[in-house]
Amino acid sequence: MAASDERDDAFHAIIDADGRIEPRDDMPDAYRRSLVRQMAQHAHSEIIGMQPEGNWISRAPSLRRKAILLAKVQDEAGHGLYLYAAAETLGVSRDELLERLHSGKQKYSSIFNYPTLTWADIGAIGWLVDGAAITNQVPLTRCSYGPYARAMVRICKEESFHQRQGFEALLALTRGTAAQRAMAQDALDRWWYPSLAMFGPPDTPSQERTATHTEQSMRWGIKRFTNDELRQKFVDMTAPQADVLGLRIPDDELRWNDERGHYDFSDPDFDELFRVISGDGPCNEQRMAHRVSAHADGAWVREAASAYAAKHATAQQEQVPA
Amino acid sequence: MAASDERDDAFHAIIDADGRIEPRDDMPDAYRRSLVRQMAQHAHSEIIGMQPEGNWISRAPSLRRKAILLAKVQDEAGHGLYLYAAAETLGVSRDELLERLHSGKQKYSSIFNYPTLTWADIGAIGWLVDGAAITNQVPLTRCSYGPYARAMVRICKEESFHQRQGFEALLALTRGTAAQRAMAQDALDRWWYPSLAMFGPPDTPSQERTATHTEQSMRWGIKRFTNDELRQKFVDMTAPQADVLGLRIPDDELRWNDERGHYDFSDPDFDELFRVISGDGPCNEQRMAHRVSAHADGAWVREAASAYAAKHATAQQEQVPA
Amino acid sequence: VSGLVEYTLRLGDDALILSQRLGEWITRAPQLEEDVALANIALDLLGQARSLLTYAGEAEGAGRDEDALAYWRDERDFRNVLLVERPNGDFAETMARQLWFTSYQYELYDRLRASADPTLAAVAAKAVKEVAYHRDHAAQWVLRLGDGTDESRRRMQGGLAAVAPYVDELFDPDGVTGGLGAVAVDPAALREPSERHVDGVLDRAGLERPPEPAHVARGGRRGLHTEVMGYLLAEMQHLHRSHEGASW
Amino acid sequence: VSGLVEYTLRLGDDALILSQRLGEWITRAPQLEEDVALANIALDLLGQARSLLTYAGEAEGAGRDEDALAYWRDERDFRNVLLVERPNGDFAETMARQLWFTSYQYELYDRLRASADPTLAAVAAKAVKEVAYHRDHAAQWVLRLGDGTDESRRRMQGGLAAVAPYVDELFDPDGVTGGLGAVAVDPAALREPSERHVDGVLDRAGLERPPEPAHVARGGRRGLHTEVMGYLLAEMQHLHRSHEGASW
Repeated sequence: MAASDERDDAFHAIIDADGRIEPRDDMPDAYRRSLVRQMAQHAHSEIIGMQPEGNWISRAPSLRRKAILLAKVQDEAGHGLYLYAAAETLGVSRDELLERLHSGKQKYSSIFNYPTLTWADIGAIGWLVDGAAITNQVPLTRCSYGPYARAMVRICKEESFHQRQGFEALLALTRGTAAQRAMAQDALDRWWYPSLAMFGPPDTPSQERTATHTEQSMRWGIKRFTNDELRQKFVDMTAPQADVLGLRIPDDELRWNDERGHYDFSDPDFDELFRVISGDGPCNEQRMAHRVSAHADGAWVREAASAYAAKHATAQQEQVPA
Repeated sequence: MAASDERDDAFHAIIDADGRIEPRDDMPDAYRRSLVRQMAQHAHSEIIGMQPEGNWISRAPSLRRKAILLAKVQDEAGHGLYLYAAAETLGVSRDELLERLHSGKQKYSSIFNYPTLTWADIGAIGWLVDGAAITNQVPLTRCSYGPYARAMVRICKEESFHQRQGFEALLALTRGTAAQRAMAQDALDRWWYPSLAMFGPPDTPSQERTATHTEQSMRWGIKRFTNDELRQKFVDMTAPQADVLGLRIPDDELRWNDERGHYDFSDPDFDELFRVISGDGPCNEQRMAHRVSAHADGAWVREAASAYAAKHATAQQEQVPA
Repeated sequence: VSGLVEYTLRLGDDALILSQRLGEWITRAPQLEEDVALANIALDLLGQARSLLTYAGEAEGAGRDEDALAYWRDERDFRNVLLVERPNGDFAETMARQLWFTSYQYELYDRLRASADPTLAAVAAKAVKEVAYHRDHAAQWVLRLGDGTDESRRRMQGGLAAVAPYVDELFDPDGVTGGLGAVAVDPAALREPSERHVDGVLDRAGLERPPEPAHVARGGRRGLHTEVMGYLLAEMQHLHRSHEGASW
Repeated sequence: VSGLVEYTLRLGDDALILSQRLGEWITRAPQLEEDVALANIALDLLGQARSLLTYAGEAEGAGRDEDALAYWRDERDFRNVLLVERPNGDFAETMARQLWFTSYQYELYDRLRASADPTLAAVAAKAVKEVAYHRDHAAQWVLRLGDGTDESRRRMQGGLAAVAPYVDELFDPDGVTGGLGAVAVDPAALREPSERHVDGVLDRAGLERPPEPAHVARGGRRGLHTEVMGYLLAEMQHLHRSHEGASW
């Protein structure tokens, strides 16, 4: 008991000084669990997020765009790798986390349960979804857990590159033919509210559990802003960009509010968000089935690699005494 | 011995009178075996021949052409059914014949071991391959074995319809754009010699086994013309059609010979024919793998249908005494 | 786009896309008789599609014929229900899709014979006879598979579950059908008789209606398709689009 | 078409089509590291393809850029070997294809660095480093699969047999390579070192060279492809062709 308290004291001292918790430091179980869940969900989102974009690699409309998209999806796999590795510093293996994803025990971002129906969706995902991700993630570069914060520095740099590429892909469309412009507007119409929903439920005190959760995360230095604060930041950043693109954000309420110094806007349909989280989205089943079958189809390859590594480790050991 | 001779006498009397042998008539074993082999190979050719054409159903360039192609491939499946049924009158089941096809014991026409690379190949197959098939098959409507002869009447009528449609599909191309005309000429260039090879090896006395085989088939009233006679008929029929299409048959020797009253032409590369028959063609492996896997994938369906039929036959029988 | 054009495109696209999927079975069917039967159904549907798309083009009055509508519309402009664009899956899944779609389409055409639009009525009068055969074909197979072997029963039950999320959309009414009065058939009115037919077949086959799916998929009528649709169209349209203006 | 254009198209098409096939693995790889590795190889190949197609278009002088050549040529005008258009098969078959193709391509680029054509020499000098990594990646996997489990050994042996009919074409000389003198590399000269490398890997992995195939497939260099090629191109080109003249 006393030892436990001391450990907690050391932890809180670091947190209070806005320092970094490192893997060998003591930390409360709830902090560890909360971080594992968040990092795993983030990692899962990277790898499930490869699917809607991967859907257009074979059909990209120019070789340059194909190369950009391939590189982007590759980066996402890389992000998944960093994040699983960062989570492993908390004592949970990638295999365990993947098992939790595949069994539905852990979630991934609901945005990836929407389909990519046209090429413009690739631009919209880069611009809006990566834009929302960055808004969420930049504060995480100052997260209290060192390995997570460092992973986020690298990830945010790449995401911000992706976001510019997405914007530029849409710009090529809006400056293109009438069919291309229509494709871009249609993509914005479909991705706008799901992107707003990426920030999670609103900060209403009525939803006490969520509020508590956010509050605790803020005390621990894992979260720095509330959902609604982040959503506002995103809208404030994105609305002027839509003007540059010449696209209309599908929200009649959207306008600059001089008094607040922010854009006013309509909230997404949070009921839909909860439905999609709980499995009722257009692609939940497809994304999971794709992921699980890729994993199952690859089992024999991973087993072979393990068997080979074991054989050759043994062979080397046997050589030493000989 | 005496009984066997008498049976043979009856058989030969019918053959000599150019009559029809029917399933219940006595017939020599060699006649039966020869017919089974020929009818089976013919049936196998119909169903393997569905593959190169089926390859373009999903991509047909107009809905009208798609409907024509679908109907044609359907007819081929139907021809396969008639022919297997006709072979069954000789005491061999469709399952046995399919097993012989799948194990490689029986062959199908080598022409289907060439790929369909463009839409024009669909026209070329209709015009040339069905044209060659008709040339081969029209005499079979007078074949000495009744069920085969009757199946051929129906099949020839449909094949001749297919041949006209193939010609007409090519005509649309040669009267179309430059790209369409080039596509048509390219298809003729690739399908001409394989079509000539469909009539089999030349009638040289040096190939004694074949000559004997042909001779025996002719004595039995199964074959009415030699390979070279049929090949000449085909060239005589096809060369003027190529002129109507405005396409060039890829043979510098091809020209009308007033003296012979026939076209002169160059023989196909019979070495290639034998190589392709023996397995060394562009698509042998692909065609067989496709066929075998479709059959294997459908095994559970056929088993279910048998089980259902057996259950319900039993149920009905049980109802009778009750 | 007028309600009539929109409605006719829906009917035509359902037939066209299902025909395309069934055509994929040719040379791959479990037995030769099924190569024939599935080709025949695909052909019937293609015929319906051609009549309906031709009529939609005429009603639109912008000079688009059946091929312009089939080959030059993009994914977002196709109006078929999601059910018909589903990949074939195994034979049981295809038969589950056929059971539902034919039950729906039979009831639809049966009523559409009385449409106030004489062209739609004529198309329906011809098509309803074809679909009666398609519906029977599906029912016969669902019976055989449901009451065949353990494996076929398991697969048939799996096929029913796989298509379950796509059934409800068949019966969605909206402003288009509502606004057409006696020209169109109210899809909601087709639910009860279609379900009765399906339930009757499942009952005779000893099969269970699958549990309610977690997600009900809809959107096809507004051009919101599933990710497989783009690949289907790429394959179907590529050659035609590669030769703009050519005749075939 | 000049020999240089033809030769450059061959090199570019090999890279483009293999890149397209490897891209199909993304999100389907056996582990995340392989999603990264295969995407990386696909990207390198795509980069090579872009340089080569751009140069082919310049050498041709008809105003065709990389996209015109990738998206507007029809199947009969593609010049890649059949090996690279083969469907991926399982991971073992993909690695068997990679082992042969990278062994060939490494030896090719290694010599092409000394090409009398400075552009080809420069592309090769950059690419040979990439391909050295691709070749090593393939070799490592063939070792692991050959010397891993019984199943992986069986599959690896099957993969080698599946690609065997497509190997010889890599080393076919013809008038085009023969006529280019010091600009091109004689494909026949690449056979011995490529086979030596492959044999070395198979030997270390305890794998056998598959028996001689019944059929040796060739024709890609003359635009005679296999039936899968049309589907690959339909998917790759559909969107681009649907918007003629558009910029992306």
